[in-house]
Amino acid sequence: MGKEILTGVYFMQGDIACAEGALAAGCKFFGGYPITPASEIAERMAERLPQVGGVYIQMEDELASIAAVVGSSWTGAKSMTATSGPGISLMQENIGYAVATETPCVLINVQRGGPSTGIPSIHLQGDIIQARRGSHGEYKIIALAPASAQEMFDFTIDAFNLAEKYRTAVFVLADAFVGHTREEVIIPEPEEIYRVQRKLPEAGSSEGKIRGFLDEDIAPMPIFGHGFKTHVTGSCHNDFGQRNVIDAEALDYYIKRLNNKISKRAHEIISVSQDMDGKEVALISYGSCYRAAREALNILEDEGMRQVGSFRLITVWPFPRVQIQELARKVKSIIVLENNLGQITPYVEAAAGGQAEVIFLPPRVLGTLHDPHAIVDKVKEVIP
Amino acid sequence: MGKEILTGVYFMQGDIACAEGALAAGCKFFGGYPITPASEIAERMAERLPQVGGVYIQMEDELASIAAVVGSSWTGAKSMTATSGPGISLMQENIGYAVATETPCVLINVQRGGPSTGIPSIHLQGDIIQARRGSHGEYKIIALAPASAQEMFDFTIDAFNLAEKYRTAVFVLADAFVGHTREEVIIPEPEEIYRVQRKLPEAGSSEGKIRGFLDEDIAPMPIFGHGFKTHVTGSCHNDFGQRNVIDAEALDYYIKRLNNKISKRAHEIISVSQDMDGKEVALISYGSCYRAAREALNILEDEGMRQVGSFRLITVWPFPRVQIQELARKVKSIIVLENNLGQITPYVEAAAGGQAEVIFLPPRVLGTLHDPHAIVDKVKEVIP
Amino acid sequence: MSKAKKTEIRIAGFGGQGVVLAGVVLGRAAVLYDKKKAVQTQSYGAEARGGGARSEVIISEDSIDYPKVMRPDILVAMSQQALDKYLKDLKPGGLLLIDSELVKNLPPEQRFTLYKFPFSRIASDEFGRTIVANVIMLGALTGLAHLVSFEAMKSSIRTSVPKGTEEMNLKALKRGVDLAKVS
Amino acid sequence: MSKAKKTEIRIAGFGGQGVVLAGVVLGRAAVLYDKKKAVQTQSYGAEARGGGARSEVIISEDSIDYPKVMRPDILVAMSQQALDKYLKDLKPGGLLLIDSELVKNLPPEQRFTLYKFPFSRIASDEFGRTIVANVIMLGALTGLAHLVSFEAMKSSIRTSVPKGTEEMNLKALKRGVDLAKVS
Amino acid sequence: MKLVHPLMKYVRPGAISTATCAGCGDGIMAQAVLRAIDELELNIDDFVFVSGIGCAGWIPSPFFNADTLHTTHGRPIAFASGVKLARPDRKVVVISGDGDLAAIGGNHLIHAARRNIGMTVICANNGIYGMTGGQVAPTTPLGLKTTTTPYGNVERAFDLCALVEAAGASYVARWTTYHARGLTRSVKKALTKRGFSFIEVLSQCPVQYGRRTGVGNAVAMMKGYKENSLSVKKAASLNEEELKNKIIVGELVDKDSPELTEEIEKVRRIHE
Amino acid sequence: MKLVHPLMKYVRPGAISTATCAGCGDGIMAQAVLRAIDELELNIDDFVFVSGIGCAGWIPSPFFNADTLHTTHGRPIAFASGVKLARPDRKVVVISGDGDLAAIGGNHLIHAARRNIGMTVICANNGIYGMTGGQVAPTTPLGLKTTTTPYGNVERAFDLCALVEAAGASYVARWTTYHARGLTRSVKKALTKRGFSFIEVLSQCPVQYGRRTGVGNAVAMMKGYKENSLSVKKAASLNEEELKNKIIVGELVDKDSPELTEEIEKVRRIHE
Amino acid sequence: MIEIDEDLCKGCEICVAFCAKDVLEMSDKFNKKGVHPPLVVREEDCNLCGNCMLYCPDLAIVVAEEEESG
Amino acid sequence: MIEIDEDLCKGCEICVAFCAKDVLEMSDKFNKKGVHPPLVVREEDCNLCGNCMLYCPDLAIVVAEEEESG
Ligand SMILES: Cc1ncc(C[n+]2csc(CCOP(=O)(O)OP(=O)(O)O)c2C)c(N)n1
Ligand SMILES: Cc1ncc(C[n+]2csc(CCOP(=O)(O)OP(=O)(O)O)c2C)c(N)n1
Ligand code: SF4
Ligand code: SF4
Ligand code: SF4
Ligand code: SF4
Ligand code: SF4
Ligand code: SF4
Ligand SMILES: [Mg+2]
Ligand SMILES: [Mg+2]
Repeated sequence: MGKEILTGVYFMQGDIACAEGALAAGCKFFGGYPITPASEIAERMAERLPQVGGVYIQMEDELASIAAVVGSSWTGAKSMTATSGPGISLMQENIGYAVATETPCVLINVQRGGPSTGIPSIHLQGDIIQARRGSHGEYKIIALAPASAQEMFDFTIDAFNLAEKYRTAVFVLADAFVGHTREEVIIPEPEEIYRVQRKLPEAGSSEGKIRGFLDEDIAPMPIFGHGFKTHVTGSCHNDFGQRNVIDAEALDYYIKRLNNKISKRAHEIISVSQDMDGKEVALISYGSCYRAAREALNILEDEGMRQVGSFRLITVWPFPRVQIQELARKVKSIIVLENNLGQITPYVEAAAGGQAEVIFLPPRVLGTLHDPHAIVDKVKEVIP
Repeated sequence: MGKEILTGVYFMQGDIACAEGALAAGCKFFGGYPITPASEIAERMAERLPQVGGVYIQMEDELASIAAVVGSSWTGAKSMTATSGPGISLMQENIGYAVATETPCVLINVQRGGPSTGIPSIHLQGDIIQARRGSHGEYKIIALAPASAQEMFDFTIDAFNLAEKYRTAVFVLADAFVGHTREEVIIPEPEEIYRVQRKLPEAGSSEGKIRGFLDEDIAPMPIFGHGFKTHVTGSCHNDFGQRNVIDAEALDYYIKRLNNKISKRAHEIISVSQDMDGKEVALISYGSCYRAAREALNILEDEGMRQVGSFRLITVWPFPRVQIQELARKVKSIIVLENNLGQITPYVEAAAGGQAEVIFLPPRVLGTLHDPHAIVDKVKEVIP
Repeated sequence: MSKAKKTEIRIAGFGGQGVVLAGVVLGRAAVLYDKKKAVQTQSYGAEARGGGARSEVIISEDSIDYPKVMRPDILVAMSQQALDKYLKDLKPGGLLLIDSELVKNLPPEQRFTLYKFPFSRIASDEFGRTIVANVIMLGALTGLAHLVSFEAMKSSIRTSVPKGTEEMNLKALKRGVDLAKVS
Repeated sequence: MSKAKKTEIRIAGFGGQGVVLAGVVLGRAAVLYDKKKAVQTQSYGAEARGGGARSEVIISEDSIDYPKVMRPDILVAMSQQALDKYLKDLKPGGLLLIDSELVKNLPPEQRFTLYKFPFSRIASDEFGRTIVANVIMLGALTGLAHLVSFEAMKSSIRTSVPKGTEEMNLKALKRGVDLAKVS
Repeated sequence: MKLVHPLMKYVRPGAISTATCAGCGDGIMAQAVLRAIDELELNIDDFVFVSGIGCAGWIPSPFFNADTLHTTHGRPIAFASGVKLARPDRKVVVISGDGDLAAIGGNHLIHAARRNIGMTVICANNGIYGMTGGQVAPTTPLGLKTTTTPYGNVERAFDLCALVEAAGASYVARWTTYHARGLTRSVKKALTKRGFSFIEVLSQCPVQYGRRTGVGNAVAMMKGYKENSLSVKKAASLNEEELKNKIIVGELVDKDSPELTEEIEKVRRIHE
Repeated sequence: MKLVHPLMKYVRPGAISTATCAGCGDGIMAQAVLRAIDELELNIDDFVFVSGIGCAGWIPSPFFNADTLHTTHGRPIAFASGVKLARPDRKVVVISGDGDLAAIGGNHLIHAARRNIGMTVICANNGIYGMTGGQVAPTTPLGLKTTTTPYGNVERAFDLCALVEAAGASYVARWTTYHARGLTRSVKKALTKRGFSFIEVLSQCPVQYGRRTGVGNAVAMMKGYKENSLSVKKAASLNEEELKNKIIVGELVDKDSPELTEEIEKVRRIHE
Repeated sequence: MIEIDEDLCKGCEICVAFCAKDVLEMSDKFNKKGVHPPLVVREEDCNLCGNCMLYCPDLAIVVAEEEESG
Repeated sequence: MIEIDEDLCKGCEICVAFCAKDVLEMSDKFNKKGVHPPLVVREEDCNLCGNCMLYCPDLAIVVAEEEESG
């Protein structure tokens, strides 16, 4: 035991850093199924979890993986799975279940080229909206988008903390590029790592009376094995987990509470990084695209064009609508960089509401990083 | 044989009308799995398909159902499945496969209350974005939203025609309300029913040379059993079905062609119905909400308020962005009616681009039809 | 232009009492045999057994835009629970029809026209099958409210009930109509 | 502010030749033992066997924003196919290192500095294992380009190769360094 | 004097009235499970009951006043695996329907048996999809007319016990609701068995099976179970023809092999 | 004189060079299937080959110059069912890996066997996930160190043939690539058998299994198959202890029962 | 003794059918659920075998040895 | 006669190992794939058993009866 955190400097693949981040966050359960480009996370967890007293299991498929993750989380374990788009597609039903039952868990999606089997080893940001709304019904999730191996470590820890704090499923939207790239990763000392632990009800809380579900103040979680006689269900239920599968009023309450839990706290969950003071043009990016945005800004700076800044979504979901509304009031143009055909762009447009021009810019070849020079060229079209 | 079309007047549930529409369109294969509130479609197909020389199969689950549907479509059969949100969630991976392999098929989603198991018998428009982007990767689909039992019949025929014409998966986004409501349904004479049949390559076309895939002009489909020696794959492939799972350029081509196939024809696919001439306020609605919009307009008309019109999305996807852009230029306000927490509203806002005020109005209680008076009240807030 | 007058009917009771079928029979009678317009909807714990069930019908001369019953003109309560739950929605002056065998506590206020008959008891005692209570009720409703013609109702029943039970059900319908006459 | 000069290296060949590992060893040497910054990326038909494989490394004194090689300063071609595919990207004046046993057709133009050694042949004949060709190549590269120190390379190899094969690989590295000296 | 049902103490307050139809066999099964726990004098707080979607999924949920996990359709065993792996000290019991466990959930069933993970799976086999209205199940007899086989079922039914045995289960038994006492005995055995145990229970669905298909009401169905069943012992002496359409009841498998979570624990010990 | 390989005529032009690693058993399997078709003098245009994702999924796709459907991971049997149901006159052959057919795809496998749908399923069992880099499979031997069982596999492997038999298959056989001739014979039998037929083929993965786990190269692995296998006949006379770690090769099941699409056709006839 | 909780009863008649001693009969009154519950009509014949309790799907029947009062 | 298509060969050595007559040997040249293909070194010993052809995973070997030419 005791090798939870491997303090030091490493030359590490993003996937491996992600696994190490999970362990640093206190993850004790991994249920997964191999898939390119996420298998390395599973492999690392298979090696490391037994060293720290945790459990690794390779399930028969992805549906079972997320199910096992949710089951284990109900025993109190910090739990995760890691897969790529096809696996996420298979998990959709049980992702909805995790959200509906307010089960803390972390889902790593190392995105690859699709639709369908597509190209496994090529990165695409193809699953951004899927993360938000791939399961049926009306619900909300949290998603973070790392841009480097170091962030694979850092954001995975953040994801666990958010999951525990808000009792919900949290996505890390990585991609094949971030997952497979090897870079320097610095792992801090154990005491420097901030960890959140879910609230539990007081021991001996009387059965059936624990407000353990659908509580906007994020109820303590009546995990199994403590005599709480918990009733967990993905059917419509009330604050006490009691099922009601008849009344629209009950459904309305069930949906709105689950959604409000996140949306009312959006301000504290949302994380963006920006250097937009006094700028005219914003480069909005997330995940690996941010690397290209940065390089483009380096070039622009070299050329003395300082009117351009970066607005990066660290949390893609909840969507920073208010922040972009503000941004749109300040700038002339917003260039949205995505390695897809424009998934968050309509949401940016909706937030901008016509206050600023919104331009979508994909890489010339989907599945590659943007050529920084192409970004620079687009900026120059905007600021002639 | 021969009872494909039951011409006449019926008092029919929407689900049954949907099944009859499928048969009228020439559907010969149904693969499904029971689920409330869609089971009646399966049950009707089980009874009717053998009567018309078709095949009904209840598969072991929804994953298998859509797989069987795609498999059968490759033999040339018009094929469909019908399910509700949880089933659609399970089908996500293979929906992507259907799109990637350009397989004509019709997917009926009789939406119910979710997330998760939620309330099976209550209608919600919870799966609207899921239909568009529930599978991983970058792709496009077509989706129609019926508002009555009659339209369950009519739109199902349209869905088959679109599927055959564009070689893709087409959704019918019904809901528990439309599916379970019984109303008058008029089934026309066989010769009045317009049916599209997929193009096939010329017999004897030489192997491997048929541009059968990813062709923007919607290639003929080299179905099985005709000696075409077809190679179908959901991996990245070129116009001839040949796999390439290495090059980003190939992925770029694969994705863009599939997407362009739909987006370049958006004008001919998109269907909206509107009476917005000279109006100031638009009620945007789709599916069962349209019924409430109509009633609200009746009331407003009675009250002499003729500045309000209806803009209804018959096809929700492709999204009528251009049409809404135009609308926004003409009206002061747009009220978007959805039985959810606002799924297409951001897309409406994005299209409106600040030209008109966009107001989202859910029913007071999710899972119910809007109270027409609540719509009227909202209109009166907008036009004081 | 606003539509012609619609009548909104809500029939409520236990699951298993056939209240959904009752609504269907009524709607079908209106549409197929009386050439009116009708919409029938329902609510029940679809993936549950027992519990409450509710069936609603709107009948109109004109096409029906809004298909949902909001304030019924007629409420049929086949259980105490149904009455307790839905009475408040009944339009003032509306018609309230109850199964007096199963509904014992009637509310005091009299802002509606009340009819009560022991449908279940009659079904159980005279027909030996509690399940026909719903058809007896439909008979009474036909007699009282004249939403659809008796002929239409007969035809609708004939095409709605399981094969072999047509005669019994028509008898039950008649029995209900007679109840209404007496009252 | 723009960043310090970066060196971009592309190593390409068949799957199974260990070109990915070669890139990793190089990157690790730079980061862990020479305290530089490095990013290593790769491309291969991940769910395929055989076919082409490619590994890319950027080495820099400064942190690396853009992690992708666009125009390599150095191209290592371990197969004919690799050379044919990637030569066009090589920076004018760049360094081209090839396995002369496997790459027979060299392009005529000489806008780069070419080094060629029979890595595979040496690996096969002298080490009895074709697979060490990549390490011999790394030795040659270290000797020719001085991207990382020989010591760093040795440490990196020691921690990267399968247990039990360290000595053979260090020998192979040395053999490669010697090749470079001779040239 | 008002008598109190001895099993009522295990029932969740507020869930006393079961959610099943009149005469549904699931209520008899619920009691058999509770009775086994009662007779073994186990603490119900040491259990986690996991179920899927379907009428049978409501046997423990919310009825049993214990930790209960009511999951998605077909996945209870997968969820239960997560519970057991993370808390091997819990008694994990899956109770669900034939459709749930053997149609959509068949893969999890065979893999759990293969792994020999320490849990008990109790399958309420009513030969139909009860909750969704009487559609054919992979356990429906040949020829039966269901809502999705209006011309008679043409698919063979699974022999679930044989399947689970072939997949590797340590304990396998079959009973019917008519055999409520034998069932109780088997549940007791299963709950104390190391490894994966499976009990198939033929349980009448008088509404979607009995009424719809004309087979009869609850009483008729239970009488059918009585008449058509044979003990394992008796069956051993009969030939295939004689066994046709018979229900073989009793213990079918009882053997010992390493249990998954114990094996995982051994690996973990290496690192302590 | 340049000799032409007699099976080359069945190979898709442009796909002649197989996409497998050196020494992969999948190439031997591909040939055995083509040879069976050749020897039976069947027309390859009457076939539809369906495969999933994995190295073995590439055996027919795009290699066989015929109608081929390369599907999603785990689902080929479900897709193939749609093909067969809609075109019962086609010879439908599924060729895929152990992970594909028995891990993620296990449910479709047992249900297809239960239905006795007329198709042949050939499983390339290399005991590992080859394509994704050597992770444990439900067919991996106990104790083996794979990339996801670095301390040795603690999960028992499926006996796939026993499982499929219990599910109801009409024909079941097991071979290894060493037994390429027996395999060819069985493929011929399966292709002409009414109902669901299943052939398990132990096929060496020298890269992700042999090399990574230290078991050896392709030659060593095939020699292992040779040394550790026993015919069904020989095995019948040995006890459990003697059979431990042995591979029993040959035909395990060959029986007759109604085939699904024929039964469906009968129902359809009623309406003609 | 034997006790029936009428309002838990759903009227399935299983108890009546499986009582070997014919102790029970369905009553003709309606309970709160709108169904007819059983009645103990020949308690003297009851041998306390417990079958009715074992089989009642709704825990509506309790059978117990008579306890000495006092 | 026996013929090897060197460029299809991936160098797995199966043919060499399973030839009971020791007819084949691996060569030391590299083919287009960068591996060593086998060579027919003792054709006279070949009994045309066909094993090498049966086992070659890459259809690189053809064995055939010598046809009478003319
Ligand atoms: C993914 C999904 N598919 C389908 C359903 C609908 N559904 C609910 S229960 C059920 C079958 C129930 O059958 P069984 O498991 O045998 O339980 P029973 O009701 O017969 O006890 C189905 C198909 C669902 N809830 N989720
Ligand atoms: C839904 C999904 N999950 C996971 C994968 C990744 N994947 C591709 S092949 C494979 C396993 C292959 O194993 P097997 O079926 O045994 O084939 P082999 O490569 O060993 O021949 C996996 C897990 C995928 N493509 N799709
Ligand atoms: S439908 Fe059948 S299984 Fe479900 S509760 Fe009713 S009787 Fe029981
Ligand atoms: S990884 Fe294994 S199974 Fe896959 S092609 Fe290579 S040797 Fe064959
Ligand atoms: S205890 Fe036995 S004898 Fe007494 S009423 Fe019950 S079943 Fe009859
Ligand atoms: S068995 Fe129970 S529910 Fe059924 S009639 Fe008897 S008391 Fe009522
Ligand atoms: S045909 Fe037989 S003897 Fe001749 S080379 Fe091949 S394996 Fe050897
Ligand atoms: S068996 Fe085939 S691939 Fe292998 S060495 Fe011989 S010729 Fe080459
Ligand atoms: Mg069932
Ligand atoms: Mg495998």
